Amino acid sequence: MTYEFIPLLPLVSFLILGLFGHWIKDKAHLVAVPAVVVSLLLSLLVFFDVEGGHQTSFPIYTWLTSGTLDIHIGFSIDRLTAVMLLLVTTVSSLVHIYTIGYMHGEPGYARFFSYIALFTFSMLMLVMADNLLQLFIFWEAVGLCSYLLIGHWYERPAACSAATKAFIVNRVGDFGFMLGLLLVWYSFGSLDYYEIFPRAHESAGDVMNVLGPFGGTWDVSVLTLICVLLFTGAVGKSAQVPLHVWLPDAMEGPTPISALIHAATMVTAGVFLVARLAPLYNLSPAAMAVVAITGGVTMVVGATIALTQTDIKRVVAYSTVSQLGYMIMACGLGAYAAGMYHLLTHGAFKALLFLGCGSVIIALHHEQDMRRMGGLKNKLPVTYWTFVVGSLALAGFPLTSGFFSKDNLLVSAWSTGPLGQCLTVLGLVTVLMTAFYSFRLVFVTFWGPSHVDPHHAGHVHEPSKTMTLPLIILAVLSILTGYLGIPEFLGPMFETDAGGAAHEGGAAIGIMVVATGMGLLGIAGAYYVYVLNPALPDQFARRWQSLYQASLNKWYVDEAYDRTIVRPTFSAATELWKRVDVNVIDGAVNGVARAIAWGGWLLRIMQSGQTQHYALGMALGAVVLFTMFLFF
Amino acid sequence: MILYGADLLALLPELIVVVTACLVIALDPVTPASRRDLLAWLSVGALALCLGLTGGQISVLNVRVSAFSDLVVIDAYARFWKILLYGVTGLTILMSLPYLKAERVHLGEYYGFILLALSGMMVMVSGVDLLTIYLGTELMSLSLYVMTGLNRSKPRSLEAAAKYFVLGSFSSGILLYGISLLYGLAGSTKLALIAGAIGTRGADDPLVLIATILVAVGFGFKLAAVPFHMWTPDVYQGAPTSVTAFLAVAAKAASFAAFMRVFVEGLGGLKADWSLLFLLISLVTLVLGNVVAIVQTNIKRMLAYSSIAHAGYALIGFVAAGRAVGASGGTPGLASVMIYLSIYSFMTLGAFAVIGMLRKGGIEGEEIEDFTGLAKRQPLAAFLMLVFMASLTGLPLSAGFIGKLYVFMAAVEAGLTWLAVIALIFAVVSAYYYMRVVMVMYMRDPNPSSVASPRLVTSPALSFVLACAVAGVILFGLFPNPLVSFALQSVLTLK
Amino acid sequence: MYFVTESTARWIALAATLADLFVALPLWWLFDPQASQMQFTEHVAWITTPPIYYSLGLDGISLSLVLMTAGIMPICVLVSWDAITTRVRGFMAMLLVMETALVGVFVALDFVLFFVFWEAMLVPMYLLIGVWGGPNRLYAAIKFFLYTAAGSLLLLVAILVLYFYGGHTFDILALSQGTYPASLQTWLFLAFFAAFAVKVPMFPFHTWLPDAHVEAPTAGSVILASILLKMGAYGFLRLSLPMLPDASRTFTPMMVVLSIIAIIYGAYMALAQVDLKKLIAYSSVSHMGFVTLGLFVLNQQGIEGAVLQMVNHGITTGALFLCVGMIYERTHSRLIADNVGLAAPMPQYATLLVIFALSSLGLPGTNSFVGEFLVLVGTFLWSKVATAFASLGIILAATYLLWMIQRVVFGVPSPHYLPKLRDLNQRELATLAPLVLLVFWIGLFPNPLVSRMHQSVTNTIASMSRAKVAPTAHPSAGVTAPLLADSGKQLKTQGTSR
Amino acid sequence: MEQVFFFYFALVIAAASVLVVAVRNPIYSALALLVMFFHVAGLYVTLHAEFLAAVQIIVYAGAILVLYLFVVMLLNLRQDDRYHRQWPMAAAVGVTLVIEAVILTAMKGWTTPVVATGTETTVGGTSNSEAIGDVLYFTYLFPFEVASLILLVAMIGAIILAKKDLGEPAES
Amino acid sequence: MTVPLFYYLVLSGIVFLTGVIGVLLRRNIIIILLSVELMLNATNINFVAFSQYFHDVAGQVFVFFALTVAAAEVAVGLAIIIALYRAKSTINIDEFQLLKW
Repeated sequence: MTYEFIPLLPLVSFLILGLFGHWIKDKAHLVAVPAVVVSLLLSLLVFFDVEGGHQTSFPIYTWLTSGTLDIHIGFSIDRLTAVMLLLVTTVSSLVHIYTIGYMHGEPGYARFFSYIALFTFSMLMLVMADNLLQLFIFWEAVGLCSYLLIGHWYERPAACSAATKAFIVNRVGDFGFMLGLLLVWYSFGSLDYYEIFPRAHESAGDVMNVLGPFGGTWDVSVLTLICVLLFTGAVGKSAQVPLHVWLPDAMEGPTPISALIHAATMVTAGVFLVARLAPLYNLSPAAMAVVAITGGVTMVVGATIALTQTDIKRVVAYSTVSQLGYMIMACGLGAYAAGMYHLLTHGAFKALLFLGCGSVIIALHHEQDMRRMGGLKNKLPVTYWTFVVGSLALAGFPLTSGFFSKDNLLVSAWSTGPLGQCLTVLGLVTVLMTAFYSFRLVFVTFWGPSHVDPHHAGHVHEPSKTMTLPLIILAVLSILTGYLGIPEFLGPMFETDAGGAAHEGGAAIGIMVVATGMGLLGIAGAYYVYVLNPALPDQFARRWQSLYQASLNKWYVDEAYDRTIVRPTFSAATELWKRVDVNVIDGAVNGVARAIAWGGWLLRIMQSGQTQHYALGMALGAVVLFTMFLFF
Repeated sequence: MILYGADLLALLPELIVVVTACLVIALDPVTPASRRDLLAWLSVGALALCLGLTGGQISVLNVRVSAFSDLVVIDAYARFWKILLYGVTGLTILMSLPYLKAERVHLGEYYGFILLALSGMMVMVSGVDLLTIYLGTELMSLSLYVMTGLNRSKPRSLEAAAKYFVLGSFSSGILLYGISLLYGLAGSTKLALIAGAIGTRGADDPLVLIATILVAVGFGFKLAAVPFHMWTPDVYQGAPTSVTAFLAVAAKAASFAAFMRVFVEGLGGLKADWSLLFLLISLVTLVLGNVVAIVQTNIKRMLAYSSIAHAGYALIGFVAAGRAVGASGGTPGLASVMIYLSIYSFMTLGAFAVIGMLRKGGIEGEEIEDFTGLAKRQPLAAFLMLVFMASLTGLPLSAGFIGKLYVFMAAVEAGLTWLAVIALIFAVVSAYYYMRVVMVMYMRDPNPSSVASPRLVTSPALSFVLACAVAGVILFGLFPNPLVSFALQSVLTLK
Repeated sequence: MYFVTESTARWIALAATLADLFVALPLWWLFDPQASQMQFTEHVAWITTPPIYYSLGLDGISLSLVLMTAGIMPICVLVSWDAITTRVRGFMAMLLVMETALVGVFVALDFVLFFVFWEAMLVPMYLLIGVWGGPNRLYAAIKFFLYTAAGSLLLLVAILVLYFYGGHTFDILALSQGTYPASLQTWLFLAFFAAFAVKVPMFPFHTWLPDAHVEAPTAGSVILASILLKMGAYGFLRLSLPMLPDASRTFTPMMVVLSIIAIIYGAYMALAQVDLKKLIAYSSVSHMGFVTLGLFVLNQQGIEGAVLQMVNHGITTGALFLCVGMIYERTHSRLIADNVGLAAPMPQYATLLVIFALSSLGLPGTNSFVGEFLVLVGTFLWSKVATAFASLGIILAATYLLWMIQRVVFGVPSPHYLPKLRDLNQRELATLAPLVLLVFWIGLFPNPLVSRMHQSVTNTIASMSRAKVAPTAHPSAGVTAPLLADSGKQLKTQGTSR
Repeated sequence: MEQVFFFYFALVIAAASVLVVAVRNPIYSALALLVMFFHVAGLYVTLHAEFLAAVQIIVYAGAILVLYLFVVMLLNLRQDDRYHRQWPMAAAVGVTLVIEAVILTAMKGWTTPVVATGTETTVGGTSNSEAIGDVLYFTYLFPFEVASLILLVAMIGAIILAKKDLGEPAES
Repeated sequence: MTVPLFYYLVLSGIVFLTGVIGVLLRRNIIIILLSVELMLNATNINFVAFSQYFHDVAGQVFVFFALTVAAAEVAVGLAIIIALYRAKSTINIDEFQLLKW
């Protein structure tokens, strides 16, 4: 059966590399690449199979049974899965290939391959899952891979703390996910999609008093609660505000990882989750609104921060945050197909951009600061041109994939009513910013005079074929994905899809025009500011000092968390330990012991060694007994 | 004319003991110092003979035979205690051999006195007339006074003897006064008649109450029950270790035997009163014994307090017998006391045997600190001590647990659960000081700088004693059935 | 024993424990998951009055624990192979005695026998800590001894009381069928609680654990964490729930609250530690909180999760202690600050440590997740808010463990220790490898294990919902009841005064 | 007539006893005890216990007290023998006991004991000493033997304790 | 007219109490022993009185034995006293406190 092999091959390569990597060393790619490429081909088969209308869902083995709880590991293959399979395997194989060159000669070469193989496996299992628990299991598994890969260079303190941060922030999201999961099981008695979705309507009316235990009264629809709780998981995984803080730090990991995990696949799992659970979300407008607004806010925040970052990867990272905001917003507005569509195109061009950054960084010997780049377009032609294509797609330049997907997304959003329209306006503004910062990136990095460290300036050259090839392929894809008709392919998945009503009416045309205009305007602005007169940025920075600082410091979110959560927790822990555990509880225990010993010292004083005291003691004892009998 | 043949036959063991005692004392002057061991072996042989006889009687006459015009009886109850007493006395003699030699007070009379004390105890346990019980007590006590002061070269030994003597005679005076009142009550000193008189006169007679309390005080002294215990630590510490062991084991057992007979057979009608009285006493006893033992540094003194505490535990069983309700009556309680004391005897003897072995330089190493690192130098001895300590704590797989189990079962059955709880809480306290000995032996390393690091004097006899003690502790811990059933059927003759 | 050389002693101990393991393993297949009664029973008279039997038996609950014990002990022997250099004979002897007592506790079907095994492990553990322990071992040892002894002695009284109310028998199964007055059940429950809560340990009674763990030799810590703590939880499950159903229900809120406090509080404590062993010790407090939580939500998922969590905790935390012990053998320091950056010099060790840490923080795909998930499911059926609070523990677990990893595994080692940091040798790998396999086996295929519990857990729950108590349980009850009331007061005061 | 005797003896006995305890000089208190013994003997006579009266005088006054005096002389002790520091407590004990005895008898009242059955030999028929001897050597033979043992113990014990050297050969 | 039994009891009670107080009061062991003798005599008075009252000679026999025991005790006691005096030329009991606590 082809389905099993798709995840199985990466798993096998992971096991081989994990157990014998010690001996395989730098032959690792010979194991990893073929495996994932084959699973890419298999998923292509599956894709066309599904397009032929064949959908299936079947268990593999029973994972756990307890009382009425019955959970099995299984696959469910439908259009959504097929698309995701394709995306994951494609990007993964390209990244595999790219890694050959990028990680060449690294000590952890084999280890790295084993990790990404494990990641690919987990991601595939995630998207193929046919029940929420399996989804959750691999949801955490991909988180683990991300943790391991961010911390790949464990000698770097920054990398380690980034890894830890990523995991813990995700755990916060998963906390909600877990509760949502339990609530689903509680109210549906099952975790399988095909059990839940049909019965979603039945429990549409159910309400639950969430303040009950605290004496208050606040009846919330159970479905809404479920959706919101599950969405917290998505917030964590897809780096939505307020849990977006881990993603930029995650850039400490090797660049291929940023491309694979933190741009194309894992971070989009949140979007996938919402889309996958569309039948539930559709029944809960409130939850939808929450999702949409979260997405909108994230979209804007990400963009504003991206404007001023100087670390080349961080710029791309924040643009990822912002783009994820788009997708989530779309899903929140019910435009699942549009969201997924953008997810796909974004996967292509964002992976491209990251890999481009990667080759720049390699070329400059791990230099990541934009301000020490510039004038690279002649030295790195391939990288440059592919990078430009990626940026155009990101900026939504006409006829690139990004153009179609973003346009489709905004149009569908607009057509969903007032909330959608407000968010659409925000989206249009964000388009402007997006175009601006993406081309700021291009111009500062590749154009203008070179600020490259003179040591390396001499021998900056295009990286090896294994790295440029994926760039070119991805560049092609970031154009091509616009013409594959993904929305039409996904359409049937989401019956209440607003995407259907997208491409007619004046609004659609208007939005398209405005969006394109915004994009072009942004590009032009970037050109004006960073090419024509490079002095301007500093002037702006000086004029709007506070704004500039705020954006540069990512709206001080990290600092806020550090002050309000992290430090208080640790100090509280220490205090609690010193005060309560050592002093109070253990103090009480030792106190009892001391008290008894003290009693011993006291009582032994009676034993004075004076015989007549002893006699007196006896006499007194007798007296006491007499008295006792006298009065009882 | 009455023919005493049968009576003499019944009292053959007593006769043997006494004759041997006189023989030993007579032979002592004519035996050279180097051959004095023979006297010890002679005594042990006599005891073995008695053991055989009394053991034989079990099967022969399983009824209550009264001899010498109902002044003494030979019943299962008495036989239980006698057998126990033979055993512990024999072991004490064997453990005295090397000890006295090391202490340079290896006197032949010593064995004579042990035997005389034993004969006194035998009279106590088989006496059913306050007169015989009193005389037995005195015979025992006088011998013990002398034995305590035996090691005159040590001022402590002498002081202990003086204190023991003064307080002992004081308490026996009190006891005697109580007895005189009981006589005035019943016109006789026979327990049966006293019981009858109490039955007719009822409990709220001033004579009865005063007499009961005075007798209780007198016996409380012998049992080392708080607040009549205060002689115990000093005497136990001062007396030669072998004598201490004899005091702590044999004297206590015999006193308990007589005590229970007097209060059950004689004053049984006053159950309600004395069970309350002894409830109070047992509580105070086990609390004080355990708590004060914690702060001791001298192991003999510590064991003295622990023996006080154990008396408290045994008394719980007795109180339970007094409070007992339902079909089983007081039997389980009384039996539990017998079981507890027999087990207690073995573990205490063993502990004292180990202490007696330990010598620091010329003198006896009796500070707890002297045991430091014993496990390194003498693993076997340390292990034995560990077993005895665990048993004294009452940990399972050792006999101590069985003893506590039965006592507390009796208590719970009598509805004294709260008493059992308190007793167990203080058993935890006791665990502290017992385990401290283990700690010192096993967990502290002997510091090489110490001038005279304690060594062990051992001998075949002593090894035999230890073997018996540890065998008793382990076997009664694993297979208590024989002991339990023996106690249960012996106690039935007590009425 | 004195004719045995030290190396022979090692081999004998290893052989004995392995033999035990190979005797125990077949049970896995011979065990009949459908059978509702005890299996492999043994019933021999021990004491006639009162009737006490040497009666043993296995059910689905004890099966996993017995197997775990049998599996952990050889590892303990192996890990002590080089670590213990003084008085090896004694050490190995103590280990074997421990094994007897521990297995005994899990299979005993007679209450007194249970208590005997329960207490029999005190002295060996006392010696393990006190003789072969760390610098502060004396305090830790005596603290452990008194703490646990105090609890279990109240248990003894409860056993005796039950004897007289339960128809003069010590048969655990028979007693589990009896019905007892509500007030009596309350006091008995408190007495049981005193014994079991200390062993688990539950929140206010946990302070012996860090000391004992820190001072104990590695094998001691492993036994403590893996098996000893389970005795308490097992006691709750095997004794408290079936014998005192009403009281158990009454006390459920208290137990749940205490468990949740333990979960969160333990995690906080772990967060504050600088000593690896202390950190893991407190993490055990937190994890055992999940166990008690699962037990006292009184439903299938919860209890099965709890039992599974016992096994998981045994595997994972045991392994973590093994890891700490191994690094301690190298650097002779348990401080996190001293052992940093182990990934580079000791990759295998680092990998294993990370795996166990992840398992400990309940990563899906590892064993702990299954247990915690089941417990949370069970708790969710009982109270959603409780579940929410309990889940907080999962976040905190991730925090303190990953922070530990970040400091210990990642980074660069201090040059002072670098020469000492050689990677694991064959023996050490042999000790850890089976545990890794178990971690993933249970994590990925928990059903074979869990399905063996179904029947037994169902029985337990069924016996809890048996007929309510009749007014007069037993002839002697009428007499003892009033006295027992104030006995209860005693219990209460004792219980709270500690 | 009897009452007069009784009151005389009782008065002297009580007074003498108090003197025994009260006077500082051991010799004086020994002598006071002597007086007390004589009057107890007298009391015995009034109670038709002639034999005991004789024994009282011979053994107590004649033997025991002389022994005491002998020792006192031997050790020629210091005259100033202060009371023990705890004398207030001792007094308190005494007083309490007296009060309680009074209360007890007051509360419970005094009932003369009934003459119990099964008393062996009556006094008066034969002479007192005859009766005692009769009982002593038949009924109470066993206690008599025990008493002899007690005396044996006392004798040898006294020797062992008071002997100057134990004649213990040095074994080392 | 005879003397009531009660009188004898009161007398013996007084003597006994005096003896007890003497034991508690005096430091000289010899006098303590004398006080004990007082206690024993009080007992004997009881016995004789009762035996007269019951016309039962057993009481007198008991006195006889008590007397014997008293004699024995005196022997042992004086021996101890002499030994004590040899060791620590005093017989004030309160000066012997090597053993305490």
